[in-house]
Amino acid sequence: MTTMNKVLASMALACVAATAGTAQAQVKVGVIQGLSGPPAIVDFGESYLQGIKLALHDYQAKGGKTKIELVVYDDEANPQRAVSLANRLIQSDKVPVVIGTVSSGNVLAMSPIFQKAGVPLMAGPAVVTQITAQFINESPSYIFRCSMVNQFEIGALIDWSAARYKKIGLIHSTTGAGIFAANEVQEGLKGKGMQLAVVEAAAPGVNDLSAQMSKMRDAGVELVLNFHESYELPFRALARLNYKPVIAGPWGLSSTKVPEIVGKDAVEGTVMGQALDVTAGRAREFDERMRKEYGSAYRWPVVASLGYDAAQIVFKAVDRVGKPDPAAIRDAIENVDGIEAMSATPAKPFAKGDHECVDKKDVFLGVWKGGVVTRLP
Amino acid sequence: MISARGLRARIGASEVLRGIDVEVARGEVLAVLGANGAGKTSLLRTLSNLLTAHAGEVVFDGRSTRGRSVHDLARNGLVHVPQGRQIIPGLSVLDNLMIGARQCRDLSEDEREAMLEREFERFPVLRERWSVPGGSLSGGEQQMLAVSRGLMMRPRVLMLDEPSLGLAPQVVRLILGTLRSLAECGLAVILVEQAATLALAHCDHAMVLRNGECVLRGPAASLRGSQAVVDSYLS
Amino acid sequence: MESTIVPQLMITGLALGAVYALVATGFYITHLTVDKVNFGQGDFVMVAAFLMLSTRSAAIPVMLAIPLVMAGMLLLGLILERVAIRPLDGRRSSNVGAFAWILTTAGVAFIVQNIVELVYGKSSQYSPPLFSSDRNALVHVFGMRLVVEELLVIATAMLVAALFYLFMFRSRWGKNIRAVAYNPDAAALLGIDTRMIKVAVFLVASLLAALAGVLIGPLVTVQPHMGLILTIKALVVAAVGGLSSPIGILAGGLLFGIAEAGSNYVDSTFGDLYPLVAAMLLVALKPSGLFGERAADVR
Amino acid sequence: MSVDVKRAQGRAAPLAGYAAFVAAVVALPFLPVSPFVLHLAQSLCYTAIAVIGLNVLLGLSGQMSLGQAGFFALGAYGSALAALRLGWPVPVSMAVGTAVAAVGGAIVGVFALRTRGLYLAMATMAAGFVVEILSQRWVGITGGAMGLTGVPQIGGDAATFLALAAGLYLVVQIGADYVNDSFAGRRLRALRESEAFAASVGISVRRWRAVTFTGCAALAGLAGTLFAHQSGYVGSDAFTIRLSISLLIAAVIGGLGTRSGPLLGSLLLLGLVEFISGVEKFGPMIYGGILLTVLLLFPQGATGALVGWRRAPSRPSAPTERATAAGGRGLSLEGLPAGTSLTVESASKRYAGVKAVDGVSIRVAPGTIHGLIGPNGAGKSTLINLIAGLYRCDAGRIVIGTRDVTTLATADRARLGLARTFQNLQLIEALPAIDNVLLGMTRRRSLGSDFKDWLLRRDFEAAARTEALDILRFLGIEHAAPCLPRELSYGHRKLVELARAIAQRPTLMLLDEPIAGLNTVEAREIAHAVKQLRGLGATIVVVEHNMEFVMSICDAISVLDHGQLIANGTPDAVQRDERVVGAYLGAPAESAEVVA
Repeated sequence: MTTMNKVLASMALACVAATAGTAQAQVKVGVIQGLSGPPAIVDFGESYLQGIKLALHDYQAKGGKTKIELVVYDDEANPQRAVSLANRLIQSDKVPVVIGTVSSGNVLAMSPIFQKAGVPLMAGPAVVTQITAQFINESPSYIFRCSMVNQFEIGALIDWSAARYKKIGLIHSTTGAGIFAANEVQEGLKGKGMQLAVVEAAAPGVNDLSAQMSKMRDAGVELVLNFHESYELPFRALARLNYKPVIAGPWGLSSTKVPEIVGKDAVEGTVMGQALDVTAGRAREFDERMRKEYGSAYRWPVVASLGYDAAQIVFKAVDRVGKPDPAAIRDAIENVDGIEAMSATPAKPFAKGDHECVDKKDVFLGVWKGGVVTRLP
Repeated sequence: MISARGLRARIGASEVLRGIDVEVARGEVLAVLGANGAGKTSLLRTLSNLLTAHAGEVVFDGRSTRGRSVHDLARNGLVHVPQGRQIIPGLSVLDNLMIGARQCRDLSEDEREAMLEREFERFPVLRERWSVPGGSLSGGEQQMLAVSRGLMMRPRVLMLDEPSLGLAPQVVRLILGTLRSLAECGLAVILVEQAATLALAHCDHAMVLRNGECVLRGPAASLRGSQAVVDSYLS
Repeated sequence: MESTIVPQLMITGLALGAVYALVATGFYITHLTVDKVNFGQGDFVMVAAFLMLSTRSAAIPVMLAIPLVMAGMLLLGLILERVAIRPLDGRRSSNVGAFAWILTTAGVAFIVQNIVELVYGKSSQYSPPLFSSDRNALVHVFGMRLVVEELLVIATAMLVAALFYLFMFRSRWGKNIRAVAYNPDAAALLGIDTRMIKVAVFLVASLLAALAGVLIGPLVTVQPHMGLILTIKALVVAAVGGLSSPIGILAGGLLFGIAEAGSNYVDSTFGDLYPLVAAMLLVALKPSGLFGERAADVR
Repeated sequence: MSVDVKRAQGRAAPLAGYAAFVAAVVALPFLPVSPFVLHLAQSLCYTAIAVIGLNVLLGLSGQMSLGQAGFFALGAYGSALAALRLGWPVPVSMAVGTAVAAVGGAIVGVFALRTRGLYLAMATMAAGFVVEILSQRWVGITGGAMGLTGVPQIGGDAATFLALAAGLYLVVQIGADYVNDSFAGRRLRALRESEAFAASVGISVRRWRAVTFTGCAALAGLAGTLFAHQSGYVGSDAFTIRLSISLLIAAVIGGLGTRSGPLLGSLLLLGLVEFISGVEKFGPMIYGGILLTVLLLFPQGATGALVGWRRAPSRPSAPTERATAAGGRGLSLEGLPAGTSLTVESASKRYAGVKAVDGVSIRVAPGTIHGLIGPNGAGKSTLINLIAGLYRCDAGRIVIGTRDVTTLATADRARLGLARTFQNLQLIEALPAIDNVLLGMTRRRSLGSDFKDWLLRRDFEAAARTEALDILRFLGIEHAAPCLPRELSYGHRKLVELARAIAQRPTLMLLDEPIAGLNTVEAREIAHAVKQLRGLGATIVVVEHNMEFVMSICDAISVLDHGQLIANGTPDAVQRDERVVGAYLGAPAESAEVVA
């Protein structure tokens, strides 16, 4: 068993070295993101991380008195890894606060560990509704979220589409997020006394959706709700089917990848849930700085902006507490105020009963117009 | 044309050749005899470098064969027609015939045509069934095809490994009969055969192997019908 | 129910089936000769697709780009044979047994995939159509609205299968390959350089992967993780088609493509599962595949 | 000359190793180490269980599976659902999960039996893929990628779960070590060398392959159940082919076919995974690089590298001076049954279009040595394989003693008392000579008592080993007992194979070219041993080219030519028989004319 102890000793040593006492108070912030695996996950993870890193850059520029260091791990979109990394960050790296991750399943798997360990988790960019709801009644709840929330964006979409279209179709992926979203859409429409004309599903790694889209066309569907994380696939099939429905869906449709792959004119008029309006104020500067900083790798403005705000909130709370005390940081996060958010996050995002950065009122609908996503009038 | 001194070779851990000398000049037919398992096939495989001798030297056409590739030797005239003929069943008779010749790049197309014509005359059955897949020929026909295929590579040394295997005696006599005419036009021939009597009728010199060693050697005339040969097989 | 939709879906299915057939033919040629296949063949297709992407973004005309991509893939095939196949020659009973080549080729595939991720990034990329500048260039055939590339890839796969049949059964090289496949020692005695043939078959397999990579680009979004699923499906197609003739493999590929398109149309939730389970049942019942006969001459 | 008895003694339970492991597990929670290490230790335990399964499947029986993640998933879901939905207590739900994985293994095992090599790898990969798709899509049952939350965990804190996981691992490791050291391990390794060889020592190949495949799937399932109850969450994204490949990597870098391979391999894998999660940019490259390095440079894996340099190759000590001159070893070989007769009635077999054996009838009297000779291509090997059951007769009958075995499978004939050696010398390279001999013996002690001996290190397989040593001593090579085949001369390896055949206590022995490639001294040793066996009443059929050997020891000889029997009788008669001379030397009569 000696080899095992040697390995663990070397790892422990590495951590101790990292936190060698620098004069200034030193706090490590843990980050778990999906940085390898299918592109659908990696695009989210990398965009969110871009936002976090820019926020750290700005925090250091403003000269925060607590020195903050990021400890970033990749969970490979695998819940088993996420659980293991959560334990590693809390128990081995001893971080007082963690931001992460992409797959909603992973967040649901990690949250109980953070809640039990009393270490605040700023979830993001996971979207499934019950991430904060799961522990919101605990006092105190350690689970926060700075990301889009399915329930709000679907609610906004339902209100908009029910008012305009009679025949609505839905295409969703068979991943957890896809199936949960599909149920919420069907519930939402039932609430409006409407029924989906067609519901189609497809595997995450599929190459082509013409079969599913042809059924939409044959049923005369006017609006296609697209909850498949290969967001470009429905558009690719349209040309061939001589079919031009309006397409709407979650915030994923605002990724610059979609027009890049299917062309600007194909996405014209596509509506999506949105929490970032780049045409106005701070958001526009943020958009330009990100484009300058990351070039073509900057592919998801709204995800990056929420990553920025999540980090901004955490850094502000950590700076106020000044030492790696998880409970204090949790309270600081809950009561943080005066946030100059890039996304639609309000200045005082949280309250005892609301651990969501983006609330129902903050979510609006965006639309592709001339190659840019703007607020739907 | 080809000579070897003190050849020793091993397959896995068992020693199959224990110090063999071989000498064949142009125009000579040497018969290598011995019961099965005596090391005859291993000798041919060592001469053609399929098997690497761990002692001793092989000299072909004035040059040592050590380190030379099998296909290089084959293209330069050291032609070994293997045991069991190895006709490629899926290829037609013509393709089987031509496959060796096509590897010798210094042969022009009409030289190949001429040689093909010569082989068709030598074994007319090959002309009749030129388009048939090699796998469907009888044992004797396959042996003729194998010999012709070797001759198509314009050999300087031709080594035949048990052509008589599984053939009727008169077919074997037809094939062995051609050896004499081949030797006369300058070819050195090594005939490995278990059927001693038949082989001795068609060669100049002979040697008898037993357990990897040469136990008898001499001109064919002195060995024909000798009891020593029979004893080397059956005692 | 517009009548042309089902045939149109079948064409799309045929196109992807054609790609699987191209990849499976790569398995056929190396399995025939050295009883080994490149478990990273799907990743090689992905690399070719990305190489094609680079040539297009460097505005190199398609007709020049394709040979360049093929040259690059030949180099990759050479490296694969040298690193993952040749060292295992003659080591029959190593501890991992006779299947070490599965893991070494998978190892090379991991490395290649990582290099692509480092160079091109991890997200999916758009690969423009080969012969038309317009993104949605369509061809109207019998009332069906088809993408040029789909017809192209089906035609190419058929052409390759025919060429391959001629190559294997008519050309000098093909006959040499079949000689080595039958008996390497006998082939060497006929003056055939068996080492070169064993390398050549892997180069041919890489060429086929290059062809598949170039053609699949416009049909799907190209991303570094598309290789594995291609390998699995191509392996199934090779098993269904029977690893003994290129024509059988083409038929197996097209059949699998249609089955996949059809099952996606019927029940999209499990669309990709039915053809896979059906293929596995078939292989279990008839191990030599639909069209493969216990070809005596080949082995 | 003292034989290195301890080495020949064979192995027994490494109790010291187990004690050390238990001590480490008990001590770990009290060490000043972060709880994450406990979490890692838990993962190590159940990963090692799955890797042990793969080690037995691939390392011992040589069956490649690329779908272990599928069985891992079946175990995890089986247990999680039983506990969550049916409310069964966790130990019961874990048993259910393991059973579900075993059933899955049996089903895929049926595929595995019909396919070989590439197709087997492909079938298991496809099976793993199907399970992955189902677990992702049946959201109603499995919760898909969102997964099942709130799966009841075992015991309150990490230490209790670690104790359970470590306990289960220890039980599995002990079981695997027992399999490795016992008759089962020998049979699996025989299966790996070649199926014909395994059948010839009485192993029913299909049953053993199916049982191994199912057992290893169950182990993967058991690991899955532990995984499910570790964090109380089961999500389908965890059971992709990446898990199957990781388990393979762990098995390979640990050292396939070794005892400590799985634990060491799993430890290295977990360390690697934790390291890579920090440098995810180069993850696949590191995995690929390690795979290539281990496979090409360290085929023995880490265990091989660690153990390799310590285990000096055991040079056989000076061979005993055989009392050849003094008329044999004077050792009786008790337990060798009396030889029976062999009757072959007009057997024929068409093989690759040629009538390899054509209506051959032979009668071998009990307790005699019967030679079978003939020129190349005469059909000798085909006839031996017909008698041994490798090929089925197209026509005719084969009767051993009074039993008609014509339609019996090879393994059944072996169990009836037919032992054979092979032309190309089949021995298990990975096991010492004495274990190769033990392979021939049927297990006489009950499984339970055999295991007890092994565990309590009380002269495990002592009786069998002494008998094996007797046989080796009888053949004069007891010094070779502890040596691996590759460390022995070719002659001694032939003797070890003969010893294995004797160990099968045969009533009929088929020796296929016993002295091919031997020098005269070694040939004389074999001849002497065979004559001794006849002296003890054995019936022996010998196929051999070396005439000196055949003529000197055979009581009767049958000569085959072109698949037909052309002569039958005593050595002298056969030697002078015209047709035999003609067959060997070519038709003497009409070829008298000399083409000079």
